[in-house]
Amino acid sequence: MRTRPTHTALATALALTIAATGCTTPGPAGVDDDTVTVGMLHSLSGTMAISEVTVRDAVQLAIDEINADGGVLGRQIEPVIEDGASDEATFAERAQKLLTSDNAATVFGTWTSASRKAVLPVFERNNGLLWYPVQYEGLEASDNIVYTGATTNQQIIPALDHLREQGHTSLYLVGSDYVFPRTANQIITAYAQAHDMDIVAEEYTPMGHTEYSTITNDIARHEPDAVFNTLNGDSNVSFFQQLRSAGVQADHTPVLSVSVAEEEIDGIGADNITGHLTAWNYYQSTETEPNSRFVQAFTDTYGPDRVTSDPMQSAYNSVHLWKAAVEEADSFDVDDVRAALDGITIDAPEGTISIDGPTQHLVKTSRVGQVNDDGLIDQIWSSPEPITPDPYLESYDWATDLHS
Amino acid sequence: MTHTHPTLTRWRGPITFITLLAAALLLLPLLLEPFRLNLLAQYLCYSIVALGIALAWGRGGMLTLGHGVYFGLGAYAMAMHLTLERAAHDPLNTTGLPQFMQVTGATELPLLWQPFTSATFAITTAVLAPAALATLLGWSVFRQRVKGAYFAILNQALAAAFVLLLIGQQHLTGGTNGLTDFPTFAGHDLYTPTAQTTLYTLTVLTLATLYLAFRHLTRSRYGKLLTAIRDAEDRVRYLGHDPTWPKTLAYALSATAAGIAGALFVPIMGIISPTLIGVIPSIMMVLAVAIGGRYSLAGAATGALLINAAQTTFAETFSGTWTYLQGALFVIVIALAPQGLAGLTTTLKNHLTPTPPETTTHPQPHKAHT
Amino acid sequence: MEALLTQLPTGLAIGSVLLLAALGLNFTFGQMGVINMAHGEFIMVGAYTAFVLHAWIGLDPATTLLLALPLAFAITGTLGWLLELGLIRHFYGRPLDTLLLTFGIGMILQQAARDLFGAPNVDVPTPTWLTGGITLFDTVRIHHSRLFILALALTAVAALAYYLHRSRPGRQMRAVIHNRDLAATTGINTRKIDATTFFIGSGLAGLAGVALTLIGPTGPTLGTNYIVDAFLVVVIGGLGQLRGTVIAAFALGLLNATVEAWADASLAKLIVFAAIIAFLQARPQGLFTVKTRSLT
Amino acid sequence: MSLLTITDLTVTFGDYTALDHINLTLTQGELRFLIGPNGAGKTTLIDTITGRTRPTHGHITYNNKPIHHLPEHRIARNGIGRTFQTSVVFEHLTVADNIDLATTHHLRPWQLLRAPRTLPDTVHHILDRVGLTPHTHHKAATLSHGQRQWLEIAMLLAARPQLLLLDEPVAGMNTDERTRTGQLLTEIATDHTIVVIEHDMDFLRRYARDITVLHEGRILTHGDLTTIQNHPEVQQVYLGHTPHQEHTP
Repeated sequence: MRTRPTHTALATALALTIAATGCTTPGPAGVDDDTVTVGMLHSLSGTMAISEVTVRDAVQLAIDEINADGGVLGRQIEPVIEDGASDEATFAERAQKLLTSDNAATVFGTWTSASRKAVLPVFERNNGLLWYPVQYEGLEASDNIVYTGATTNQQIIPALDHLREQGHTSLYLVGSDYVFPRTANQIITAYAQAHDMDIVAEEYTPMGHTEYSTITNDIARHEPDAVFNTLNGDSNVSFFQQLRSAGVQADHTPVLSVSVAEEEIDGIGADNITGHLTAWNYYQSTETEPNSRFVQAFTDTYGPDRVTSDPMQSAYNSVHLWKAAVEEADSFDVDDVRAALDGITIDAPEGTISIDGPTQHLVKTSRVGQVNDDGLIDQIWSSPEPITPDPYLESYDWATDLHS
Repeated sequence: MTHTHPTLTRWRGPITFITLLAAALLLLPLLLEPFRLNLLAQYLCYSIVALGIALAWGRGGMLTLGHGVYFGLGAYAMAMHLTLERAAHDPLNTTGLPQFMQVTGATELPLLWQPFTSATFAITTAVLAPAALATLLGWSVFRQRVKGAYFAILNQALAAAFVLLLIGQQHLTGGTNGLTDFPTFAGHDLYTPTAQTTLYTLTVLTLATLYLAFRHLTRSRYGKLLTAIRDAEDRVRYLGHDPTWPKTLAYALSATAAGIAGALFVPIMGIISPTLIGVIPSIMMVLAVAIGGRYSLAGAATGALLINAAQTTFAETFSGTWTYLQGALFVIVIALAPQGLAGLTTTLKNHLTPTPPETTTHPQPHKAHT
Repeated sequence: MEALLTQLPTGLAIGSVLLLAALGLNFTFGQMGVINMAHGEFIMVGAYTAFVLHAWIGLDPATTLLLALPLAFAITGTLGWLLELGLIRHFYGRPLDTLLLTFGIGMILQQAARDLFGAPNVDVPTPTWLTGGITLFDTVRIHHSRLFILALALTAVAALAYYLHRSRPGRQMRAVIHNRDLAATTGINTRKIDATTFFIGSGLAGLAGVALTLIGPTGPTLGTNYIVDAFLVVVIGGLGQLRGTVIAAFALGLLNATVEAWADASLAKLIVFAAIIAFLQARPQGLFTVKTRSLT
Repeated sequence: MSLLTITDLTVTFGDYTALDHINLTLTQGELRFLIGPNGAGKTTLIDTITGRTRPTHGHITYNNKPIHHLPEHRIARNGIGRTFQTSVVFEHLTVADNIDLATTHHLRPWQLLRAPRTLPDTVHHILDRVGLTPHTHHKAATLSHGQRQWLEIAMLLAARPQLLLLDEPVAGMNTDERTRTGQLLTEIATDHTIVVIEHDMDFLRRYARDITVLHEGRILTHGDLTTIQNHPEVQQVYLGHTPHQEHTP
């Protein structure tokens, strides 16, 4: 006969768990006379930690600056840092905690579309306010999110305009197999049809894929005018290394990437990507006075080896935009802050940006850059003026099929 | 144990069980705030998965490194229904299509999705789809006597392939974003405290029912046969038993438990996505069972509860250290306490109250299954 | 047909990477029935060996590559040897437990890499003489780095075959694979053989790691990218069979490349998985097996 | 009447021929001993009869039906049981459960799913017969070596086979245990057909009437002990290799 598992001992373990789960009492009120609690929700562990930790650093820098400057409405910002652990369920769970247990006045964070989609219902249900710092696939406008990165008409479409101006009429599309590249390529295809451009091929690879011989050989064979690259993360390293081995030269067939920023270049190897293009709204080399201060402050705080990138800068702006909106509303209440969002304008590292109230996206300038030998990106083109966000591409005739 | 205090021993198990169940059902909802109760319900979903893994691995010797797949099947079936319900009741949604499909340009509901408008169909699928897939895979590989490490690797490859499929079939599955935002079920708001308590209660009852069912199984002749197959599969054949169906059954039941857990997880958590069910989450499910005690159903369930609670508690404060700790836990538990917590508690008890040796023989670290 | 021809070098390229990654894995698996889940992390250690030589010691790319190969072999070999000595030795006959055990070790190694080198990918430059490629019949292009990896993989196979069939310890090793107990009774020190096997098997992971820096990202999760596929090669190739591993690696590589030519890479992986399940229906023990008479 | 007929049976492993054109007939109620030096093919023969090894050539009929293509469990269900050189019992099950398991192969899956309240009488009866009643509820892991061998035989009996194939049942046993095993064998032989592989000369002398000698995969000769011992080829095979073969296993 088997010994009965000792239920009593297991029950003790169970009780301990429950104690651990339940020990937290309802959190402190989010705002008191001296402090205001905000949430920081990034992946500090797991696969996305690489990217998201840099964004957290930027948010922290902005908070420190504001606190040193007297805080917001006379209150010091007290961040509660949570780890989304590169896992959507954890993101949702942590968001719930920030909003209900910590009563965070606002939350800065998330990176992937998946994590944003995961926390979105939590923010809508609890009427929270999330500041999302990354360029994304558009087709979204929640009252509970402020999108401080670019939407498609501020990154992809200007990049296509630029390629067209340069006389590139045949494009090869390569992307990781997930929402952003698929949506981006739908837009690119529609754009190409409307502008007499030729899509040579549209290839997708699984996330984290490292085997690009087939695709790079295919590119070498087809010799398109340009490659539009929406690959994500590690895959870029393999892609650019193998592209170089396939003999594809940047001056002959430039690759325009929308997910490669200063942070990633070191891992790819500057000599593998030199001369290729990127599309963002900000580069470390962007020449504005606020940017010199930002880069200076960032390297002073985190070390001279660190670089700044578009998502970091957007996250940094988020905190300053929130402060401006709170001061405009003279309240920390989410509804009051939301009402004050429209037209909030600051001088950011990327230039002057302002919030477009109806979409809660930013009006911002689009820039195409070229990777240089030092692993930084030089701006080679920028949109003549800041572009009004249009997440559903309603102002583009050729895009009518994309939004139903 | 029957030698000393037959009555006492006979009833100690049931009494503890009923006490725990009553405490879980009556006391905890009063003590815990809704957010915490919701967390607890999530962990208990993983306890249900753990029961299944303990049956397949602990009893049947089939190390399943791909249970995320079955959890995912259950979860996606449920999530598809909830997504459709939301689309149907959203006044701003004129097409009745899930939001992610509008993004990918669909104009009508794909065939695969149509039956999921029915809650009954969704729930049935959540239970039967994992069972069917596991039966198919199990039968085809067990019949060919693929076992041990080979089986474990195939499971892992299945998890990897399943995630690729979900991500690749973005127009059907929502891709990496998964499915999210489920405000109602059958017209009831899922986020009222009452709904949260109901979901929690349902989870506890499911866990209790499956525990009793699996416990009965392990004590039946079938359970003995399964243990025999685990320890010496070839020997069993010469007694006239075909090991294929007992193994397939255990594997399929184990998958079903995971599917049910997935279906419960979705309304509780409000999201399902590929990252929750891939290779690493699948291994973590096994880790929880190893820590709780693979040979003990109660131990495995407790292990899952503890590991997930610990994840929440520790991961946020020391994320790097937590990874080291998880790795170390694997090594320590497998190396020093292969019977997990349940084994430790038994050992502890035996030290306190000496019992005749033959009644305390727990499975030793058993021999090769290959 | 043209597509197939084009994909042939790609298939060989994928196959040689798989072969390198799976070679050591199969070696330890066949020898001792040990599934070493930390093998992927050993590959990662090999890759970081090259990084350290380049970035910390400051060697030029070519010297880095040539020096990193033997050094990585020695380092990961020693790691494997220590792992065998300290842990795995006590778990023979419990393959599933060693699988989980080594997974735990892998997690620890991965986090250690993250703490030591940081989470982002690092750059290990490719020597200039490996960056280009050769063009055959217009459309078929073979990268130098791929040729290098193919040559490295085949050299490793040849060296291993020579060692197993011509050297005394190698022959003892084969004897142990065929029948451990019998080998022990004929006076072979199986303990010592086990340790040597693990040293060589893990050392091969180091070689693979260095080679992979030529074509992919170098980061803490480098090993996990390859490990599932490498395991599949082992499953198909059969237990402890050098030729099985070679054939399986190139077969999988070619299959992947061919399917990729008409479907996308995601679908290719799925089809390959289905093909493996189907294959196991016909050959459940893999391509080649060693017949043994033991019961359990 | 013949129970088992082996015709022209050949088994090869690669280049190695384990069984070389074996012809053998067993009649109902026979107690046949199988001897031969290491590598003679004794265990391979049993393996082939029970489906563990597939014949390269030739066939095996049992009750006039061919069985060499059947899977192991089907052959077992037809009434052929076997033990192994190193005994394999289910250590984590009780002695009673080990035996019970052997009686249940004819049950349908759903019948197995019910938890039995009491042990069937047959189990008690068999336990009595092999003398393991005091250990009924002990884990098999706690048994001594000899007791394990008896448990294996008990499991065989529980499956109600017609033909029993025992691979070195007394190896490693002390004198008392051998005697008990011998008695048990003789007793079982009254209502079963039995094939025993055994090396132990003393044991053979006491219990063996019919002996078949295998050598290098072929049947060398057949007869009673005296005939065998005086057979020149047998002497050559045994004495030629080890003069004191009688006591080597």
